[in-house]
Amino acid sequence: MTELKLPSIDYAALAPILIMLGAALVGVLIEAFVPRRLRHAVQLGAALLAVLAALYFVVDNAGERQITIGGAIAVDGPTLFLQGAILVLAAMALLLIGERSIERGGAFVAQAAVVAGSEDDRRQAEESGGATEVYPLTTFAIGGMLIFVAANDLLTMFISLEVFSLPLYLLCALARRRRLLSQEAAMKYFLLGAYASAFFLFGVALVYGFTSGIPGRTAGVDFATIHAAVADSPSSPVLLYAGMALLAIGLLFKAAAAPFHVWTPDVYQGAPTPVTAFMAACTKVAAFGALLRVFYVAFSGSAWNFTPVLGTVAILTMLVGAVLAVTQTDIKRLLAYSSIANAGYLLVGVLALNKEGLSGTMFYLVAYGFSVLAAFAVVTLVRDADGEATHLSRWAGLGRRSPFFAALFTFILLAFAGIPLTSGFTSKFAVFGAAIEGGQSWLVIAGVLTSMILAFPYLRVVVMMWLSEPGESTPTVSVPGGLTAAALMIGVLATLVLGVAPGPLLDLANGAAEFVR
Amino acid sequence: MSDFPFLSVLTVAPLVGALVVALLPRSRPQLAKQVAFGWSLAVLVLSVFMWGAFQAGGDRLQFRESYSWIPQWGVNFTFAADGIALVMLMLIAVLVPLVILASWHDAESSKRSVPVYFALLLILESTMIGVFAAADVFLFYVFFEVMLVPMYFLIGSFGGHQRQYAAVKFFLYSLVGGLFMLAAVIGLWVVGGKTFDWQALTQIDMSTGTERWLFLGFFVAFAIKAPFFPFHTWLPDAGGAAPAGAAALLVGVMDKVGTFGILRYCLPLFPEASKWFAPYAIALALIGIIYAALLAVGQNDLKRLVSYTSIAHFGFIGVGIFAFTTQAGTGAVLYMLNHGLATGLLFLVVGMFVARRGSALISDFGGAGKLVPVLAGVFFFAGLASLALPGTAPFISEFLVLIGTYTVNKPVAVIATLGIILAAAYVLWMVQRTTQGTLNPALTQAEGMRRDITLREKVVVAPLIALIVLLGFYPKPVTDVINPAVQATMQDVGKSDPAPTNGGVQEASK
Amino acid sequence: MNEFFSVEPDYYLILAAVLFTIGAVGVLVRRNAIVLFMCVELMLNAANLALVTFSRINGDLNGQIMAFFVMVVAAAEVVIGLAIIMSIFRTRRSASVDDANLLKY
Amino acid sequence: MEETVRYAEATGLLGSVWLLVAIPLVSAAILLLLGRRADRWGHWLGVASIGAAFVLGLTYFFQLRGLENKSVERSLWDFIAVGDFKVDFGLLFDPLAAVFVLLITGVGFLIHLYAVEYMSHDPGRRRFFAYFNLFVAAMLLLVLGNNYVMLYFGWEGVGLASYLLISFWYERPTAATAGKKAFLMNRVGDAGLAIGIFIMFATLGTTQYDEVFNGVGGLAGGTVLVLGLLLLLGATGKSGQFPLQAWLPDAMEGPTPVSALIHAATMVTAGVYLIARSNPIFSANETLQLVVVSVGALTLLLGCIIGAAKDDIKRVLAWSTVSQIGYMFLGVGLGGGAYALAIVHLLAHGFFKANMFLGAGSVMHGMKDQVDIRRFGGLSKYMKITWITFATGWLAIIGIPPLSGYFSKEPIIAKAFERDDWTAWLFGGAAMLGAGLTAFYMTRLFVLTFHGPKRWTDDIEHPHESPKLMTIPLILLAVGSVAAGWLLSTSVPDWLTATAGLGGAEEGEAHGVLSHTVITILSILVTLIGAGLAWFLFRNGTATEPQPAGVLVTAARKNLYTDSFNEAVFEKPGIFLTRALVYLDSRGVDGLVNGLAAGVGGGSGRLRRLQTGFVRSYAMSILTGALLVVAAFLAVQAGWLA
Repeated sequence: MTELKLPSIDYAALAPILIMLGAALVGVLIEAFVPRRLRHAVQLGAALLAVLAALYFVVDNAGERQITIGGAIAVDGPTLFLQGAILVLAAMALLLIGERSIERGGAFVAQAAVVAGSEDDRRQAEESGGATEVYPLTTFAIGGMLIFVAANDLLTMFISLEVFSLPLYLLCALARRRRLLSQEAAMKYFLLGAYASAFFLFGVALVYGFTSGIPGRTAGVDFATIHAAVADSPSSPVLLYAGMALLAIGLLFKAAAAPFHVWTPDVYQGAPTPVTAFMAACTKVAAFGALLRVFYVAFSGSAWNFTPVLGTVAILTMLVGAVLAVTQTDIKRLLAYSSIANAGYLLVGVLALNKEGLSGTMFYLVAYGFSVLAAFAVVTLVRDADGEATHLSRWAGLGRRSPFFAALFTFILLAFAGIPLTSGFTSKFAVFGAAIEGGQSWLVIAGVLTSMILAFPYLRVVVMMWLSEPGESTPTVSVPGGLTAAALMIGVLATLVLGVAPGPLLDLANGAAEFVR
Repeated sequence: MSDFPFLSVLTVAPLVGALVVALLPRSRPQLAKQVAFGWSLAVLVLSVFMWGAFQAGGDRLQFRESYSWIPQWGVNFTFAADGIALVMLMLIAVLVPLVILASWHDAESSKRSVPVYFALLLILESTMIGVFAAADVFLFYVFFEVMLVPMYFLIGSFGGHQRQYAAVKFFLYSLVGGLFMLAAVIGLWVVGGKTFDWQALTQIDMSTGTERWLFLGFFVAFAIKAPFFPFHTWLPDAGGAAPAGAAALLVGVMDKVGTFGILRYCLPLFPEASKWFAPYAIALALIGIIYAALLAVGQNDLKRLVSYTSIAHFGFIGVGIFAFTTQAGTGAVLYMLNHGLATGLLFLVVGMFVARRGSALISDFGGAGKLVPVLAGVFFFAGLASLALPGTAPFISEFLVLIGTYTVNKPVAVIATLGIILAAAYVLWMVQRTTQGTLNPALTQAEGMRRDITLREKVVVAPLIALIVLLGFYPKPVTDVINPAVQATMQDVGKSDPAPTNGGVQEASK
Repeated sequence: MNEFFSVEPDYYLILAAVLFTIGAVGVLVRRNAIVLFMCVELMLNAANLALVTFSRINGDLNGQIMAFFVMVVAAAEVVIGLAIIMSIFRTRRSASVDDANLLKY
Repeated sequence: MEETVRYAEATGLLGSVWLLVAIPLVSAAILLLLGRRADRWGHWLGVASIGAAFVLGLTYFFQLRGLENKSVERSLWDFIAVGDFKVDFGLLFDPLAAVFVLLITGVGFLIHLYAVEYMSHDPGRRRFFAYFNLFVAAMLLLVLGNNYVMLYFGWEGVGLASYLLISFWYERPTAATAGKKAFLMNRVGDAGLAIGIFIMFATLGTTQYDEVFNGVGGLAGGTVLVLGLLLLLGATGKSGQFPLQAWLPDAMEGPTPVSALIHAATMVTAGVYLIARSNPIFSANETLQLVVVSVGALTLLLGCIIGAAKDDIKRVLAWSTVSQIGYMFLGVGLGGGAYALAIVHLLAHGFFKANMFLGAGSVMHGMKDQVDIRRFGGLSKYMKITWITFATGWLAIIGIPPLSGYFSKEPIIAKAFERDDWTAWLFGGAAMLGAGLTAFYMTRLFVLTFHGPKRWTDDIEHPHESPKLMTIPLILLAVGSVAAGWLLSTSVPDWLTATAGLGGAEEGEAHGVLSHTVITILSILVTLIGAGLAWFLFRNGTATEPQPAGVLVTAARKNLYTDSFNEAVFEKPGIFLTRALVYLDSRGVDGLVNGLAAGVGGGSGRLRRLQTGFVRSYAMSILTGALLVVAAFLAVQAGWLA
């Protein structure tokens, strides 16, 4: 035993993470000490403030390249880029979460413990202000995501996975209306999420076993060790590949890739819409951030082995997402399948396994996050007496009733369909270009073919909104409060700007596209 | 004057106009129409100046402008026009004001926003100009796709029977083609060393396999757009459902993007593959000529019928392009222009009939010439132009295509010539069932049929008729512009015209 | 690697694998949400066992440290999981996961 | 290459030869564009423009006579110039063209004049004259063009005018259908002509007459044959020759002046013009000539036989036209000096047939538009002028000396016998037989119309002679019918020898299988027998209802089943094919597209069901996926995959 060496800690590099986690703790304290009527404002303010502060430090850290806190956290280009992306998208999601003017009390249940469907429940749905616990939960989740994309060893990755997953499970259960669905979503998400993370963890164990016996190194689960082990470990490669597969399963689950996507439609539909938006945008960034790091840094030595498998998964994902989206009748489910298909496109970018693939995937994540947040923002606005009207048939003729919002949503859908001058096009271009360059033309062709299928459901919504006559039951579009309006406009503008002038963000992504090892 | 940034201004101007029109209050439809019409006229004037500034026989690509757009990907706003593009731009500039004028009352009947209709028309004009003016493959692709959006809404929101189905089909079908092209565009970009500049891309070398795949990607998109058999079934639906003005632009201009794309992109960028695929492309085109003509005979809907005739005409264009001779190529490009004028006219006149009768079914007409003789006369003239009667512009182009094809491929030319017989059949059969024969009693009941052609309608058809006749007798100004561009394209492909088999007569006798 | 341990640790690994499999299959075959959840816990513990075994094989402490972390995480997971399951149970008076079947297709 | 054909540049007055085309064209445009505003005076403008063209034509004709090289061309502008393909918008005024110009404008003027009165009660008279002028312009362009593309231009132009005029009364379904039929069948011929032009360009690199004629000698025999056959196809279409003859009788749906001018005197002879013009091509291949002769002989008999069985006065004349043009084809097919004979017959025919058509029009005018000769009879007393003028036409066509038909037709018959093998008997015999049949059916027509008992329908009381505006052209044409034959047959052949390519082909004294004198006597004899037979049979009129008849007559009444053939072989299968394709397109091609979409939709609907909502089945999916992924990884690692 040598003497205990304390690892060096660069607090500045960790500042965003620390701020978010700190803010979450502060949120818990606020929950305890601030009077009820002020809580909402204070919590929202604190959370937003924390996000902005964290964002400030992310920007401040630009150019940083180091591994700190004993090899647990890597602060490098991708980390900072993705952390920035998560923070910006999370800020928008917070705006949606904090909206209380569309529906009295916001989208969240006042007391999750009230039995769903009971008299109390009806009362809380009509009158009470929503629970403010959502803010600390959200900030915890954000903090977990920030660690997740920066994690430089598998243990940190596992823990941060849980740190951001557990609050999300809870958030899913907190819908004000249709609580049965909400709770069911939460349970499914939780059980399956835990199941998948168990796979992940077993994968960690196997990889750990694989790293033993490398000349000049001790066994461990940090990526540098794994990378070295892939190159020359004396252990059985079965451990490596089984471990790698199980790790991939855990991450692909979060990324909603087929066949690990099964939770997505149910959870997206059942969860409160702002939470769905948060998951669709930020979880995706976090999951792919981790995937990128694992496969680009730790396992890059065996790229030849995992690309065919993951490529098949990518194709399956695109296909499942696209084909199943065709017959969906609920807008949130439809967006869920769209999100699955997009996971497939992102995987294409990941599998390019080159610098362009890295930057393209990161670009795609940001662009998609903005669009999907805007899309769900519109979903929160289309309501009738029972809350959100998510069944597609109810959207008929929406374009006549509220042309402005219908136009915004149409624009978002065109972006999803990959029409040029939207970020949907530029981002697809980025990943497909990288994939062809990386020699993965087959994935691009699959991507193109599934895009054709996927265009149909989007177009069906457009047809519904514009070309169908409004029916008696066409819901109204609520006038959005300032928060939702802000989130929506930011999302739409970003979709447009990234479609018309993607240059600056591309530069940023290109500049960031190098992992520290 | 030639330093003036014609192409970018032409692209942007209608867009600005569209914004202006869209922002006009819904309650002032008249003003919206006037502004839109005036705006399109301004575009026309500018285009005429551009035509004047173009130096036939000068550089292949003129009016070149380039602005950086996405330097990370080597994407530039590069505009440039060769003779082919110039002719198509001119066609757009001429057609759009007339279509706006012809659609004066179209939007009102649909109970939808009038300013939006005209704004969409102007957006469409902008994107169509952009697609022809682009000299950057990425930019071209952008316009190629974005072009769908205004047309989708024109068909879907303002169309007739089955408009939803038609609009979705149009959009999806085109998008499918576009996505194939996207894959090829990306591939080309990677192969070509991360540049989208058209001129740079013509210089690159690639393996035979790559070239063929990329060619296919582009070709499928263009074949759907044009449309060639068997990718044509969207057109009768779209053409049948679209409002007449939009249909005129759809068939008259937008579909030309397909054939233009083949000339501008497939041939110069993938010359070897073009030659390799030429027999197949010609076969498709040839089938299209005969097949679509026969189908046109069997139609009972005027707009669908005209759509089918267009498919047949596109077959001629396709044959002309892939024959790889100067005559056939020039004929094909000229055909693109003339078909735009003739079929544009036909669609607009059909629209006038439909507006009067409230139906596009031929069986709802019959003997209409008795009620609206002048309109029927114009209809007949448009039909004549469509069947390429000498004295009308399409004759020249059809003749050039056939004669140019004959010199290199006799059977193809002979079979294609059968198409001119079928053309006479469908046009005359259409004219007979619509305007001739005993008067359909129901027709006299229709309010609109009591009015013959109005002054507004005369103003719409007169320029088209004049152009068709003028170019039918004196096509030289246009062929002189087209010819160098086509010759350059043929050089790209590495083909030259065959000498007369018993040549030397010309030298000997004159 | 030490000759003495060359066979024996493999038994632990096999045990871990068996436990993991039991857990994984248990999730499929049991209906009660609590039992399902216990199965997941079983999988986590199987992983722990594997970690500790590898740690022993490798002769370092990393695996054991990880096992501690996992235990903490598992505990946190229990809290969340039980909260969710409880709230559903209160409404439905049933802990069968098959009863929660509103979201589908 | 040896240059045998050379045209001089038109200078001086002849430089304005384009006016011939321009004047009627402008007049037509004015009449069409001014619309009803020109209703009151439009017809006079129409007549005047043709009159002016005739005067100009005469002037040019005399100018041309004074020139040494009797062929001048005038290039107006570059019509098409693409690569090596250069086409002049150019005109050629040579003896052949001049003859046609005079025929077209001269006879045309008279018929225009006649039409002023004939169409006076028709509300569409202005439109009629516009089309009529358009026709003249197109026809003049056809004969004046100096290259095949110009010829094609005019060729289709006259087709258009013909269509417009046949279906002039478009509200009648039969007229509309007849017009369409005419245009379509013409287009079949046009397609042949077009391909012929392609061959010229592909082989010789030009379509100019002089260059083609100079170069044709160097072409392979097969090429010349194909080229000639294609031109012949064009000619048969335009001239109503077998196998494209069916449209011409239907074309009688148009107003009678149209039948006279277009479907008798001028347009239908364009095929003859084409072959005469292209004689260097046709002379270059004997097989080709044989085909032309065969077509002519076959058609002339066909026309006679069917004409003899028809009861519609205009249709009889129409079939007669078919038959007479058969003679002309026979003539041009025989080649050599017979070219000129064919042209002479063409000109003479222009006079007498126009005369008879106008006469028929005059009869119809007086008989309330009755056309059935079984419903005429004894009209000689009521329409003296019409009767006499028609008689001159009748005698002329059957070839009674010294009327024009004798001078124009008899030499062709003689020429047919001049061939030096058994075909002389075949073609000469056919021509001779045709002469007899012609005499028969024309006499039948004449007798039934003007002599014998009255068989009028009840609503007719006093048939009246037509007004002067109609009779004057009749008289003038009658004079032509009488006198033209001798004049033309003595002057035109010499005149035509100056036509580039036509001259020099005249060989020395021919040795036929029969001497010329014998043929002359025989033909007159045959004519007299035919005419006498008809007079004898029909002197007492005929039944007013159709009578049962033998096989031949029934067949002849049904146009020898040629229409049935067309219907069975082209029309019905065409309609069937069209219907089948419409079905195929919507169910097959489009069905495939929609089926693909439906397939995706169906697959989606079925796959959706896998999302059962049971969390355990989701877990199952994850576990299965996990096993597969692990297995795949291991398989890849072991080298089993990829």
